[in-house]
Amino acid sequence: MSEQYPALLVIVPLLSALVISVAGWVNKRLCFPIAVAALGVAAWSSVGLLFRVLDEGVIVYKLGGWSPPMGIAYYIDYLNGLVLPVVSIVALLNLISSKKIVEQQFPDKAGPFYTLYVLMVTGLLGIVVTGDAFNLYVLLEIASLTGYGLLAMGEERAPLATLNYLYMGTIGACFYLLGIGYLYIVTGSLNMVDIARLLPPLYQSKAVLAAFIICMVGVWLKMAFFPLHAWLPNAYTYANSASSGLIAPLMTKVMVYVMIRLILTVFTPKFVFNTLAVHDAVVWLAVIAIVMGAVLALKERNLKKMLTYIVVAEVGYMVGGAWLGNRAGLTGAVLHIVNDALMTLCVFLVVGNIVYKIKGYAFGDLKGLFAKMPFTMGAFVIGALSIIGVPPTCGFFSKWYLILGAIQAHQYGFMVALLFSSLINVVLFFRVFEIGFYEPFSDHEGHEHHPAVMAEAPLTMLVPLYVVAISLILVGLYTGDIVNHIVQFVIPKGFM
Amino acid sequence: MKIIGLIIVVVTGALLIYAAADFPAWSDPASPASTYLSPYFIEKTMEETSVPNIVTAVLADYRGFDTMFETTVIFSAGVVCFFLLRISRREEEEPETRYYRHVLTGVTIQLKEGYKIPPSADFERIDAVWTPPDLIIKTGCRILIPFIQLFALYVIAHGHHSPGGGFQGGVILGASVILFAISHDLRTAVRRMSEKLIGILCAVGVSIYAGTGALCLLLKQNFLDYSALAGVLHVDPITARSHGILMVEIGVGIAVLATMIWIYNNISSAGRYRQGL
Amino acid sequence: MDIMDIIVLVLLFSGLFFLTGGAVGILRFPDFYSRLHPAGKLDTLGSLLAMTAFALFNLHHFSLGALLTSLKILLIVVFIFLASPTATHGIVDAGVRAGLAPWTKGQKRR
Amino acid sequence: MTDLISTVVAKYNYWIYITLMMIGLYAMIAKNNLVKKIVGMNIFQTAIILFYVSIGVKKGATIPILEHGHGPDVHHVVHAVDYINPLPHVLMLTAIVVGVATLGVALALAIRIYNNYNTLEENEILTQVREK
Repeated sequence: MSEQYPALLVIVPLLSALVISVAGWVNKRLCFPIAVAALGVAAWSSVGLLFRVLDEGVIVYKLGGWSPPMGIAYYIDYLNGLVLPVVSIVALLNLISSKKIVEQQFPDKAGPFYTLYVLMVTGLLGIVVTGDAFNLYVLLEIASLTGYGLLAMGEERAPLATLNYLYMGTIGACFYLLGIGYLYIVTGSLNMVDIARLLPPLYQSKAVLAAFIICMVGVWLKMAFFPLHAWLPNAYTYANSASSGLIAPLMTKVMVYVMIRLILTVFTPKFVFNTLAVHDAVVWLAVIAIVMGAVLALKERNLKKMLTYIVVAEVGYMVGGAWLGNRAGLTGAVLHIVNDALMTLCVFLVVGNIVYKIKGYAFGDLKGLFAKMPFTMGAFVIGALSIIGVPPTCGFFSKWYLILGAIQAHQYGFMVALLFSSLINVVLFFRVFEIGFYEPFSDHEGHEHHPAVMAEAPLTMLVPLYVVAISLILVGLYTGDIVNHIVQFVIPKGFM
Repeated sequence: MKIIGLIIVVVTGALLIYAAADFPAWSDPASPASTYLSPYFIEKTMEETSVPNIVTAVLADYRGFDTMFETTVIFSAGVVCFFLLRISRREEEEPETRYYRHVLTGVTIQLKEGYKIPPSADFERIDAVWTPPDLIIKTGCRILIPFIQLFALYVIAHGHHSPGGGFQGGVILGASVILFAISHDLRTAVRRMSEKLIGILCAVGVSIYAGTGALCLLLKQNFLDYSALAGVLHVDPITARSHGILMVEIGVGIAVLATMIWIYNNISSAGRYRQGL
Repeated sequence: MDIMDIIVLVLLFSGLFFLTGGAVGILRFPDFYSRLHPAGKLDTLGSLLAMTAFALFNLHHFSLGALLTSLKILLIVVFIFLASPTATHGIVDAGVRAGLAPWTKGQKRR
Repeated sequence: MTDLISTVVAKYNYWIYITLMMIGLYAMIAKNNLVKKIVGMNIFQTAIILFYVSIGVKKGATIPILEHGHGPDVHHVVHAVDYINPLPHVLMLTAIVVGVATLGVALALAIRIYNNYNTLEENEILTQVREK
């Protein structure tokens, strides 16, 4: 059975989504267990795949039995072998936590919600696993469309924010499609490995250059890289916490993965770093992204929105790391995909718990929260320390590699930006801690200060939160193993 | 905003025009796109899948995996529209005055809140703003709809030999039902084809596609490798591919049919399932 | 130039004449209802004539296949004859139900 | 000069798609009405479809449906030059479907917004948001 893991990984969630949608009409209580089982199978097969990749190297799975480039094939190498378990496990943990939120916020629509949730995870897993450039576009659209649906279900402003996201997302996806079209017109192929094989004689072609620029702009739009980030904060802030807990950790990270995949596999580092040689400019863009993300986060008086700006800054870390063009930088970027997915999940789960209990996430609502929800806030501290980059949490190690890469590439601006944003993160999170710890709890209505009563979130929300929080430390402790056994094989030969 | 837009447009347009300099000329038979993969498809399709319509064969077999997700895209659009717009039954069924019409006499009855008439053939529930459907439109559509549906089934079934297939046929089929909803009213259309039925049909359509693929998986071949169905269908592997394509096209047709109606119902009534926005 | 060609040309050009008239009418008439008038009538007649011309032209080299094709074209004619006026009527009906008042002399163009 | 003109004429499909695409992009960025933006988005997507379909065209070739007789004995020799490239058509079928799906979702969102604010003009909505 294990040779069918690549298919199962995507097919089981897809079929389960269909079953969930039928179950939504028959018996709503069945939806949640089916969703958990589906994502459980997906997580199981993704971990199985990772171990197979570690044993055997690159796995090729031919869909429909047609060999590439005629048909579509899956390629699982070290890069997506690492990203796949992260996507499926993050989605599974957030799913478990979302049960109570769905029951509280839209109990009637549990069926369509879980259908869309599982479909979105299908799309994300498919994006990561596929080896066909056009197939990636189709899956990207599945992930985006379901994402729009999930994000629009929230506060009053959510539909408008999501419509703006839809405009931007559609432009991004269309640009990607157009870039693939340009590659198709000059090579005649759609398979990533095949395109990379056919490209070298065409490196000087204007069409390939344009294809690269268009693809990159499209992907940057989707991942909210700084000047193109305008849709992200509102869309994530006003959504319900079950959806933002899925989309905030995964969507941007998966798009960073797509960017790295395009650089490494499709256009090859030789073209990107030697022929094109614009990486310095992109790193400077990343510097601006990090600084602006941090500064804009500083301005916010609202926990969830502050976190969304931190997401924008983190995207800058990863883009910058990938474009440094050396071994340490790329290692840092790949490692940061894993770490940032977990860190963002951790803090967004905390926000979900807070919203579930307090029904608000402005700074004013956080007063006395350490007394009221000690366990939630405990996990928040771990997540915050990881985002700041305090050892032994995992955030420290990826930042370490990024800084190392910056120094090797003589990109001191990037290094300074990383340190600056760490400092800003310290300010941001300690401000939250201060409000939560020292200011007494007060009701929305009355001003009378009464001793806070402990009112912790239910266990189904706390358990996933603690799994993530502990994994933050574990991933940090085992960073060396991850780098030695997986990440170092991601980096192509000839990289500095 | 207008100036920023203009600048972006000019820059992007300049980039695209710059890139077009290296493109092959229009309809150039020697362009890479026409010489790399397409000769293989054109020359081998008949031998390998026994489907004369190459587009259908590439769509549902060589790149069948894309098409499965394409169907899923439609399905998810339907679910999203339902998820966002449908007003939940609890909010909708709050005490309101109900209107019924006695079909034979055309008398309208107004019932105070809480009362209802059990479903019967004599009475139909109507909206407060109900007006009788126009006779000309009703008759015109009644004549046309059967032919439209017949044509749609032809398009689905003849996808192998002529332009057509599941998507096109499904859309025409869906359009015929939407035409019915326009010519009468939404309540009548929903009574003929209930929301639950549509919702389940959407999922069933996509499941036929994915299920065919999964069946191949169970028969010890790769996902969507229809030649695995040869043993089940008692034909040779190449004909099995042709039959497999027909199966998935039917699945696509059902999914598209149901989703089109679902999206129309939700959008045209803003999720209230009554007439008008 | 035999008699068939002349009939085809006459039909085609009269069809085009009516279609052009319809297009001018849509642009020139003052309001919603009156604009639908040329759209419904002239376009239907114009496409009927043009389609009939196609069907006849197709019969030039007479064979069973050509006859079938011509019959298919005539089926399209029947379809347009049914659908186009019904659709126009439906649009007008929707306008009346939505409460749009018709244009009267002396008012501004809408 | 004649060189330039012949290049321009030989690649006219690209100029058309670029123009259409830029019209769509401009509408998406600069228009104030949300539905006009959606219309712009559709033009944008259609331009890309036009681009892909125009790649598939081959001079002197016909649609990619093979002529075939009935029965197993009839075999025609198929030459690749006689039929146009089928792949862009397949890809664009997918892109059209994606476009329709996106349009549906966008309209659903626009209806939600209209229900909330009673207008579709973006600046009016933003004023309402600020007032709250």
